[in-house]
Amino acid sequence: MYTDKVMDHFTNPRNVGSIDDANGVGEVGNASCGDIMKIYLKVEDNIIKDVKFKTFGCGAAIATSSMVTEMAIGKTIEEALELSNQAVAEALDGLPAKKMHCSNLAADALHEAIKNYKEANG
Amino acid sequence: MYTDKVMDHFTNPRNVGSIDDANGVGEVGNASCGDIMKIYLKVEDNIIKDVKFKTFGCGAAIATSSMVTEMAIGKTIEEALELSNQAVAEALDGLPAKKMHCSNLAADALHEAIKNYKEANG
Amino acid sequence: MKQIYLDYNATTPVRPEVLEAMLPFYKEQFGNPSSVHWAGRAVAGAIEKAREQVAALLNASPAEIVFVSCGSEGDNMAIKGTLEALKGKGNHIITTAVEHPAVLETCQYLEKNGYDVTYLPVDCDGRLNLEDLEAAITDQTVLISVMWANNETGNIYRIEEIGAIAKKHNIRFHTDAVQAVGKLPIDVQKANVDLLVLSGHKIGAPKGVGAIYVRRGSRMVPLLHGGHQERNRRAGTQNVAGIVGLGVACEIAAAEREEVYQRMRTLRDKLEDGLLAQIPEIKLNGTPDRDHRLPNTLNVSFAYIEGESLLMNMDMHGIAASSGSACSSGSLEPSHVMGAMCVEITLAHSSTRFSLGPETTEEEIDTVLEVLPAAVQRLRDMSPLYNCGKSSSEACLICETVRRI
Amino acid sequence: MKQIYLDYNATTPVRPEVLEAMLPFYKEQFGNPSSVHWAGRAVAGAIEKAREQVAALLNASPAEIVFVSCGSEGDNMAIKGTLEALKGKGNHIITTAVEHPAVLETCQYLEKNGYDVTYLPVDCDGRLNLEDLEAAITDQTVLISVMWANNETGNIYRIEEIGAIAKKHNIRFHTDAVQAVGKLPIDVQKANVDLLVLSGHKIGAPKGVGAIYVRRGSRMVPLLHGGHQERNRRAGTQNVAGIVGLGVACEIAAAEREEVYQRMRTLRDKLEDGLLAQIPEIKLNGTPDRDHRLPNTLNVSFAYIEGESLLMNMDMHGIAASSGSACSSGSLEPSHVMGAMCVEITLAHSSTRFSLGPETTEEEIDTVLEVLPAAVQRLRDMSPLYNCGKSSSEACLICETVRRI
Ligand SMILES: Cc1ncc(COP(=O)(O)O)c(C=O)c1O
Ligand SMILES: Cc1ncc(COP(=O)(O)O)c(C=O)c1O
Repeated sequence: MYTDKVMDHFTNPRNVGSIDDANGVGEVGNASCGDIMKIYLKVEDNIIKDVKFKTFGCGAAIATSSMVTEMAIGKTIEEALELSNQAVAEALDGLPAKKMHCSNLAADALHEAIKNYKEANG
Repeated sequence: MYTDKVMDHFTNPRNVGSIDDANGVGEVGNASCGDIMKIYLKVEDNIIKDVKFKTFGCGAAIATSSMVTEMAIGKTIEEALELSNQAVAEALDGLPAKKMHCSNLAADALHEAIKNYKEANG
Repeated sequence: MKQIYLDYNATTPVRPEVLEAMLPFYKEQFGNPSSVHWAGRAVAGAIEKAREQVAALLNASPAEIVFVSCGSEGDNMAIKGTLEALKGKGNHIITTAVEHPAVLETCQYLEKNGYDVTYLPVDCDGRLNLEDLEAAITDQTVLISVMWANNETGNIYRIEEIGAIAKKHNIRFHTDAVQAVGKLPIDVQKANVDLLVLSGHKIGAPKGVGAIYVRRGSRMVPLLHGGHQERNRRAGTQNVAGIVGLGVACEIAAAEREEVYQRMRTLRDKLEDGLLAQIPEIKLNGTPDRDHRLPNTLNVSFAYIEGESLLMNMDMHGIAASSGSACSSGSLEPSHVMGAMCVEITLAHSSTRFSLGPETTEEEIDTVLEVLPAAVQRLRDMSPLYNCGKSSSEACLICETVRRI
Repeated sequence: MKQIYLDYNATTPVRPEVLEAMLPFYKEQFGNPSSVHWAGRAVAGAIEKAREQVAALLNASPAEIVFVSCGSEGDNMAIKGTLEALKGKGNHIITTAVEHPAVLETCQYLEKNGYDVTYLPVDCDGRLNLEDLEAAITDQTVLISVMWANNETGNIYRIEEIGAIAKKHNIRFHTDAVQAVGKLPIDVQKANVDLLVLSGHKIGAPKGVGAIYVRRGSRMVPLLHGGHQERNRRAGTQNVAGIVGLGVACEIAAAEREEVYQRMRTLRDKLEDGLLAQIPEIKLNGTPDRDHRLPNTLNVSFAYIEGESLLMNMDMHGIAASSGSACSSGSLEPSHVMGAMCVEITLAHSSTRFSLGPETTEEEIDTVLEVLPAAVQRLRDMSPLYNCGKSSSEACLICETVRRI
């Protein structure tokens, strides 16, 4: 069902955890879908210096969260805002069709975190 | 599906044929059922001296015809009239349920032949 | 005694390659394909592979294949499911008088539930007149169901032309291709078929599995409600081993069909020519044009004798065939196909089908040609209908009765 | 890595004795049981023997057993067939909120077609109140359908008492016994059941075969129309090998059931006690009274984590189990059974079912008890819900949102 890349990110998720002095935090998903993602950002000079995630959800939700943190790190805010859920799924060599809707929200969580950062620091 | 006795009578049917100087002939069945039986009798001194059959029909029809000739031979007219289809089926160790209706008419054919004999000679 | 199996239209042995492919799915790979874990994953891929193999044989796409448990389920599902989905659009079905009971009795059931059904007649050779078909179409017609090939006579129907008619009138087209698949080239695109049913045990896969092709976009109400299997189109844990077997059987059919057609056809023609030459008063049932009959099927009636007793006689020689007689069908009526072809009733009771398979040998056909004439004669000599009327010693009431029917 | 299969409620491996009994029917004994000749005769007897074996396990008579392709088909056939046969007598069905989708979705389909359905609620432990059941009966009620045991929780329902109620009110009673057969003693006479469904692949027979007990005299409209198989109750060439396998599996179940019950129960109790002792914030789903739960089933929710990811984590250790999470079911909703028991939504997504089988060993249970605590902790450490609110550095909006649902 899952690609090797998904399994790799599920088995060894990158950047799990929270950032105590995060300056942007974003949450998406809801409990009835069974997927909740939370992204913590540390932005310095408009660049994402650190990013961590916590996820309640299925394998795909954990893998996309992990992948989005890898993709976001080092990017400028503007570059990160261009990251789409679709791009995350592609970076994982695809997701099962039924996972595209509920579990592929990691980029949304990242965007929420950036929005939160901008509101506080804009 | 068929008992060994049925198979025996089907494989080696007794008394097949017609009797040229028969003094009683009976026919039963009809083409739409797929079973037609014809019994020829040679009656002497009220006793069935010879009996032959011709049958168009399935294995059960042929076996019951054969069996009824064996059972009838040597019997008096009165005894032969007491032979029932049921008795023929039992003598064959039974018939499949779906064969009881259409294919188990040999005793009826015998009775028809006796009736025909009586009409001509009564 | 050597056993000679000439009843491939009834069922076929499972091909060794098919059985071999199935076995792991009873043992190590026993998982439920809906499961997330190793046991499920090992199996889900196998089903999708089989779906591709079936689709390839029909020139369909895998998403259009739904696995079911048999041809009869496929026919029931196609017909009932389509009519229910199209409720409100019309209540008229067109089918033929020679369909398999899985179609006919489904239609009869629907008639009791408010649908109108036209059963197209066939001619004495079992052929359909497509003008009749087109004339039967009304603005209420929502489904045409015509089999690709008939199981009793082997007659092949003009599916491409019927598909074109259905398309022209924008009517859903279902074909029972249970006897055609594996024997004839099948192309659902070319034939404009919307729904096509096949059955595993007719093509070297096991009993208990079949498939239905459902053209993308053809809405159908499921026959089995419940789980999410088969994309919500057929509930129930999938028969994994059977499905894998069906896939392999389809792959083999795709590879070997043309060669097998020639081989079976040559042997069938030999049998047909031999029987017709050797046995007097024999009638061919079905179209005499052999190009429009399945390459493996021969149906003949031997006058004056009844089919089941001939089958039993052949059986004594190890030969397995089948008959349209009432006695061998489990019903009280002889074959409705013979009836539709206006075959005289005693000849209908005598109709005998020989159906060959890829494993049939010339030696087997030779044996049949050797055995049959005597077997037929033996039963004729027992028959009150034979030579009846030629003997002057008695009035032949029966013969007259019979002939009148 | 050793594979540990704890998903017997999803499907079971085929027992070696069962497979052995099946194999001849793919090879020499491949005939169609409806055929008159040697190839058919060899097979018809085997089906009738299997019918006796199934009947014996249920204390039914062989004529009351109809072979079908799976449990889902059995449930669809029992419910739809009964209602259609009783049309005019009433249009009300009573069932429960915790039935398998094969029953629930069939009932939902019928609701769209003019039937009224009462879905009886269950309490937090999944138990049914029989007073509710009796109170729901109206003069329109024609069918009660209550499962013998629930597939997710293992809860056993009071079938004998329900049978008595149904009998008292002269209402037809159907029970989905797919999970009960083979694990519990079944007696259709004692339980006053009219219709009972079982499925082969849950008891060591292959996928693709099941059976339905139809009490003599219970009229039913067939779901599959067509051939005369199964005494006109189910058309389609029979899945001979599968049926033979089901017969043998039933015979084995009759012989071994009591011993297997004890063995599975001991191991399940060990697993249950061990998990509840070792892992904090864990919830048992189903009745705590172990005598009223299947001996092999344990369903628990681990707070803060989602079920599919736990399954995948266990899978990394070779452990196969299943989950009521939306993600593992193929739907978007978590298990309706958890919903009916008012399990809080995140706990429903986390529900995890371990189901043991006759082949389960103590060593396997020990491994699970070793692996699980760390696997759960690993996912909890990743979860935004875990320890949320205990950290003072941020407002915990999510937790509140979740708890409100
Ligand atoms: C309680 C219950 N009913 C019905 C079914 C359906 O059985 P099958 O998968 O054989 O269609 C299952 C199994 O999935 C079940 O657990
Ligand atoms: C033309 C045709 N349709 C349908 C069927 C039914 O197939 P099955 O026996 O797999 O249900 C058969 C075979 O009996 C057939 O020959």
